[in-house]
Amino acid sequence: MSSHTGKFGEYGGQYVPEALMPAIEELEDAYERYVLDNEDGFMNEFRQRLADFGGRPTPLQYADRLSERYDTDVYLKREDLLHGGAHKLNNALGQVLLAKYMGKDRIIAETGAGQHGTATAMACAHLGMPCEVYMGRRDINRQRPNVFRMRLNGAEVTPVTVGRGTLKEAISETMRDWAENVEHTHYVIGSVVGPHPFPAMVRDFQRVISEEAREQMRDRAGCLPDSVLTCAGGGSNTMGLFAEFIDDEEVDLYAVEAGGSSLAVDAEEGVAPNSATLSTGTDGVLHGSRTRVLQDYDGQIMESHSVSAGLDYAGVGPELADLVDRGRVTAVNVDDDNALEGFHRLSQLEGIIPALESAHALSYIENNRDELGDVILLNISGRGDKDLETVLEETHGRDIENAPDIETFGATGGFQ
Amino acid sequence: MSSHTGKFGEYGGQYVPEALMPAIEELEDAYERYVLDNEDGFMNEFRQRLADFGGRPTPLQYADRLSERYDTDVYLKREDLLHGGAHKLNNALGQVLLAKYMGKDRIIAETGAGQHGTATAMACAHLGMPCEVYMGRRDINRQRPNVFRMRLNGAEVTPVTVGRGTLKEAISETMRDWAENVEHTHYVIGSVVGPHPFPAMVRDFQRVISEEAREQMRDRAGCLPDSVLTCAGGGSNTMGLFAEFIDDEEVDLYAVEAGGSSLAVDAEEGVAPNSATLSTGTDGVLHGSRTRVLQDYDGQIMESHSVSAGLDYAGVGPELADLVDRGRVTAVNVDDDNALEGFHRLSQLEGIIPALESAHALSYIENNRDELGDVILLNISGRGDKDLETVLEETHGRDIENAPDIETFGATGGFQ
Amino acid sequence: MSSIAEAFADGPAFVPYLAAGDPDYESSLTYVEALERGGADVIELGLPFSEPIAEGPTIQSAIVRALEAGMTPTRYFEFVADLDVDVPLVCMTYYNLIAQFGDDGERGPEAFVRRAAETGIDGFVVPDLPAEEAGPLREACDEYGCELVFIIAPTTRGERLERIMSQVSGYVYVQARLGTTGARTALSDRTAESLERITDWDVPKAVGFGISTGDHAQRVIEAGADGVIVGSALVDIVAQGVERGDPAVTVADRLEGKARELTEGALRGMPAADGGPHPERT
Amino acid sequence: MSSIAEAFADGPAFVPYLAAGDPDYESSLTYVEALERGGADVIELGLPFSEPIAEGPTIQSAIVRALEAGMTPTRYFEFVADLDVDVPLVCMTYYNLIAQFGDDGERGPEAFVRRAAETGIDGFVVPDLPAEEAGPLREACDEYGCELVFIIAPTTRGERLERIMSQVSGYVYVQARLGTTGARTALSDRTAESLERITDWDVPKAVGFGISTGDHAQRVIEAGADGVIVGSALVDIVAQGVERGDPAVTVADRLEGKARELTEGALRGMPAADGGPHPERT
Ligand SMILES: Cc1ncc(COP(=O)(O)O)c(C=O)c1O
Ligand SMILES: Cc1ncc(COP(=O)(O)O)c(C=O)c1O
Repeated sequence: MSSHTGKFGEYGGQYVPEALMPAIEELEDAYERYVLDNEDGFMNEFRQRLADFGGRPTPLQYADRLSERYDTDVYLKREDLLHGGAHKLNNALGQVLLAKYMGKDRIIAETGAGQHGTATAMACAHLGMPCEVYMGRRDINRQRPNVFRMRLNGAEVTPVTVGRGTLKEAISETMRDWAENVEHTHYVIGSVVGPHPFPAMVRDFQRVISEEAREQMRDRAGCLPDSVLTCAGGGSNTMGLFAEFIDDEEVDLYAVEAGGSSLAVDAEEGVAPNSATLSTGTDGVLHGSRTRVLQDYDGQIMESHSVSAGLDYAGVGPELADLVDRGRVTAVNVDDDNALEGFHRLSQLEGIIPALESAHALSYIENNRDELGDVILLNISGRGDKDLETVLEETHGRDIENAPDIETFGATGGFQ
Repeated sequence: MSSHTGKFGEYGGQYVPEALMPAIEELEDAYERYVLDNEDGFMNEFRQRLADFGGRPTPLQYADRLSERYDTDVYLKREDLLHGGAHKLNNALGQVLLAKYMGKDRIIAETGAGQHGTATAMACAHLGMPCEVYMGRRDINRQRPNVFRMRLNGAEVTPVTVGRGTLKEAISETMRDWAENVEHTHYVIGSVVGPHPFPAMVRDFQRVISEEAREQMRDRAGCLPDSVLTCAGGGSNTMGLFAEFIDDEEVDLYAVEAGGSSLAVDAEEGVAPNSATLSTGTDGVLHGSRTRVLQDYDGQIMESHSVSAGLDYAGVGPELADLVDRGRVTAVNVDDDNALEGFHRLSQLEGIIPALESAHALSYIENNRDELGDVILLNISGRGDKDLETVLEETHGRDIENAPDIETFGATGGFQ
Repeated sequence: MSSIAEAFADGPAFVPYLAAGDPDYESSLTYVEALERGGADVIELGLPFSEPIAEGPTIQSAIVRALEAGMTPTRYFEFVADLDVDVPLVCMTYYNLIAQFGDDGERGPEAFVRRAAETGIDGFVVPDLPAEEAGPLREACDEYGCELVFIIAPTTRGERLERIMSQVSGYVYVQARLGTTGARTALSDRTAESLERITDWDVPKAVGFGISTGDHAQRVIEAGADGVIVGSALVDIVAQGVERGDPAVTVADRLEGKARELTEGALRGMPAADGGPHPERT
Repeated sequence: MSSIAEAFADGPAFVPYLAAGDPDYESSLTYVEALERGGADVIELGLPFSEPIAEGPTIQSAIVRALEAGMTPTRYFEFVADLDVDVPLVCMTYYNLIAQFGDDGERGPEAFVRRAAETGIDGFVVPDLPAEEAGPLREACDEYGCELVFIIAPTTRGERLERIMSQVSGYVYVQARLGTTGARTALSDRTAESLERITDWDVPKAVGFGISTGDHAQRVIEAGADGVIVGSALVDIVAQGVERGDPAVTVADRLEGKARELTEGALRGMPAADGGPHPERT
């Protein structure tokens, strides 16, 4: 797979309005010079800032109690400890720094759950760049703390009211802004999606996850893992975690998508009650690249669904789609109920409240322990503080095996 | 200063009910054996878990934009990146692990803002210990996300309804529980307060902050800082940050307390509109040790106040009180308004949303730049996610110079 | 000479855009027909896609209305067949609808173009399909005798210009300013500059993005364009009708009036026979 | 022989506790006096401190009521002076109030004990003052002829027991169970065991924590105690009165009745003259 052509098998490419093409070519050039060839020491500065500002390296933790439960060795890569609370900063910091090297003087970004938006706002504050974040009106209402964090970091947050008002509309809107202000503005896309060079570039900024994890596994376990698991929305933490293991043929790679409430798709209504693009999607063109997408028979993009806002996207990174087609990565999925169970399990057994996204991957082990071998590497892509409200609402009224009794979280009495 | 006697100058001691004395002696013994003498490799396990589970070392970050603003070199010690979001885990993990070594099978703790409670709940989940956290009813209502986090980690949260229902009442209540269940229960106190050996032991668990920071300063700046600043509530991050610098006579140490709304004290009403114990308090006995306290003329403990819940305490660690008396540490304070300004400033200039506690220390630089020398080390003791609601409320209606316009955070329109 | 080439042959062309099926199938038919009465030389007829990344808010909303009223690719072709207009039709849509189109067991550009050509479509504009990725669609167009219009932006230069020149047919859509579609009160002054870069191209140059009055149209033609493309200013009239609940005939009349204003503006901009801004075309 | 020693001299002593000023100054005076009528041999009179870490919820609430009604150390001494009782009084409070007490330009234990002794206090119990820190208070007590009572807990053993023995005077307060003050329905069976550890001490042994009925009192004395200390069971009556809005006389009558029940229970537990559980005291 050569990222230079912008194609991953059948996937990838640059399906964008002409107005953006020159900027994309400029970005391609900058990506090659600064990221791939480390011109002007770009990558050194990036690595240094990731360490000092971001808190890298993040630890690899042996999970005592999970290992005991599954009678296997479970190692957790702790991206939840990165500044901002998720792996998103790796990419945001890389792109904002790159924009600076390119002489751009304004940053725009889209955000769904708000994690990418907050990471971008943080990176912009850190590097002194003005920042505007597009966010669906509905997501704004669901994710107020993240909206507030972006505002605190000095970013503007612009509501997108078209359509359902979620991530897919926000991406479209950001592309429109970019088309208008392309000469001095850089668009920091939030995952390994979009037109080339984004999928390759975002992967390369996230690659640090597997560079560290592979080394840490060797140091700590003395071997490579039998299987490597993580969640996949757009797939940036996924590609970041897989990148350095791809050539280790003996290591099984699992991309865990959101099974939502059901894998069935209502093409009539244009609604997929899941975000399991790799399992249930078909080839299409979305947001600038050819990839797997959730679409109806005509090619209209469907509304996806997941209890976890960060996985709730109708597309997926083209490289990941190709790796699945080629059989190198196994695409699996975990539904909302099981994700919530995974969330509560990690919180109680290990004292780590994971992002709902990450909880999907964790939960996959619970029901598929046997196929995963003796040494498992699991990425905790983010922390769950952003999800407290959602978990409270979604746990209530479901029969989640190991949830604490949160009905007593009401206005009176104790919380026994 | 010899911590072995439990006295720091005039301060310290063990003013507790007789029922607790045997437990305290047992703890003294365990502290000496495991912590000071590393028996059974206790400290090695502690350090290892702090690294893998906690994310240590935390970075030392050169703050470009603050340094520029103040025309000086400002380095930030990033305790906000520790698991849980504050330095509190250093202590909680140490004590819960110690309790395990001591054969205790139950953990209790008090919490005010909820940071120590969440840190303890996390450590307990991690180490498989049952945990009960006492928290004032009023604090429970102010800090719901932290309450929920504790519950998610499997801890019980017990409301304390006596008095004003804040930290001081919660500490008293936890002492009562301890007095009843002392034989098998360990009380994880949340700061360098309480009867000996707590002040010395908590300091030693927090000492890792300055061990790292001193080394990192040498590596990064090639010198020791001219001044070292951090906030002081009970003083645990303070003592942790100062510990290794105390013998460096050329390094000035500043403990920044909460000036609240005024330094004046209404002894008549028994209310101090601040928590500046070191500046405005007098010698007294509170929660098991002799120290500086906010009290009225008769010796009744006053209600303290600060915009930051974690600094809102009427006492302070005895060792810190002694260091101030001896002139080794300078006690200063920053009021609510300036703390809010510091909060917004760091958020906007560096992309770090600090805890309101930490914002106090930051703000001290703003108005006292000249006395601080050319190289400043500042501890960011925690992240501000827990404070979003408070900041929103408290910023509203005040004239905070650099706050984003958060009135538009309402239900409609954008957030420009 | 293709029908589109003919449309540009004598005098400046007026090329209006509407989204098919906005706000409903029946009204939309009458609206498109009104454009012809108003003087349209070519009509760009939008096939609505759920993620119209090149459109501004006006056309986005039109697309949402059309989709909600049940427009699909299949209905679109029925719509084209039902239309009673004589001017050439250009289908404006996004690539995913073309790539997914299924007909007679086949999928993709060829199936799409075949069906479109059969139904009476003369050309295509696909804003998210750059020249680099246009191979399959270009081939299908050649096979079925359709034109493939490309857009050039103010930022398009050098190699990219040449790549587009080698692929474009029918006309070149000159984007008057950066950004997305949308009516403006002031006209971009980048138009003349953009046109200069392509004076030697042998396809007609139609300028779009932000043109909303007869006066704009005149100035665009004076600047050297062979045609004016107008979308949002017309869609605005449709939107206004929906908002006020006006009967379709009223809206159609307004569209016809606006079209006439634009046609006439364009004509005013035409160079005198003794030469003028378009010396090469006398 | 001190007045406290005398109180324990003939037969088992009943030692009730109330917080001074609960729920208000005047009522509280009548309540304390009612205890004497009910048979109190010594009265422990609480001086309320804002952080009563050794008290359970019942006494905590009493302290809050008294503080809110304006009780202070100075008012406390007025209260003691106003009291019309003949039995010895023991001041129960926390160390900070003693350390901060100011009188005649002096501060601390000596000033406090001097004033207390002048006013009619015979001894002190300070639950947060362990023997290790008691030096200054012990000296002041010696100087002014007051007793310093210490508490021993079920967990107190070895060296600690000896340290306390060397400092205690008046009586030793034997804590019947772990935890804080509070009435219980069941009595701890650790009492006998606790008493055994200190049979050779030459001060009377009074057992407290959780005693709420005459029956409890009897059994405590049977187990070898020289006195019973009862607090929460009496404070409960005050609290109930506040809650129901009962007149002070009614509450005082109830307190007197409860005191009598406890006094009589204690008497019933006294060993017969022919020896029994208290051979050393026949
Ligand atoms: C914590 C976390 N994990 C995973 C994701 C999914 O993104 P990706 O698949 O690009 O890693 C998100 C997106 O917001 C996230 O916040
Ligand atoms: C982030 C943070 N900093 C500082 C403090 C104050 O505690 P201490 O003075 O013990 O460090 C707290 C207490 O909750 C806190 O949460």
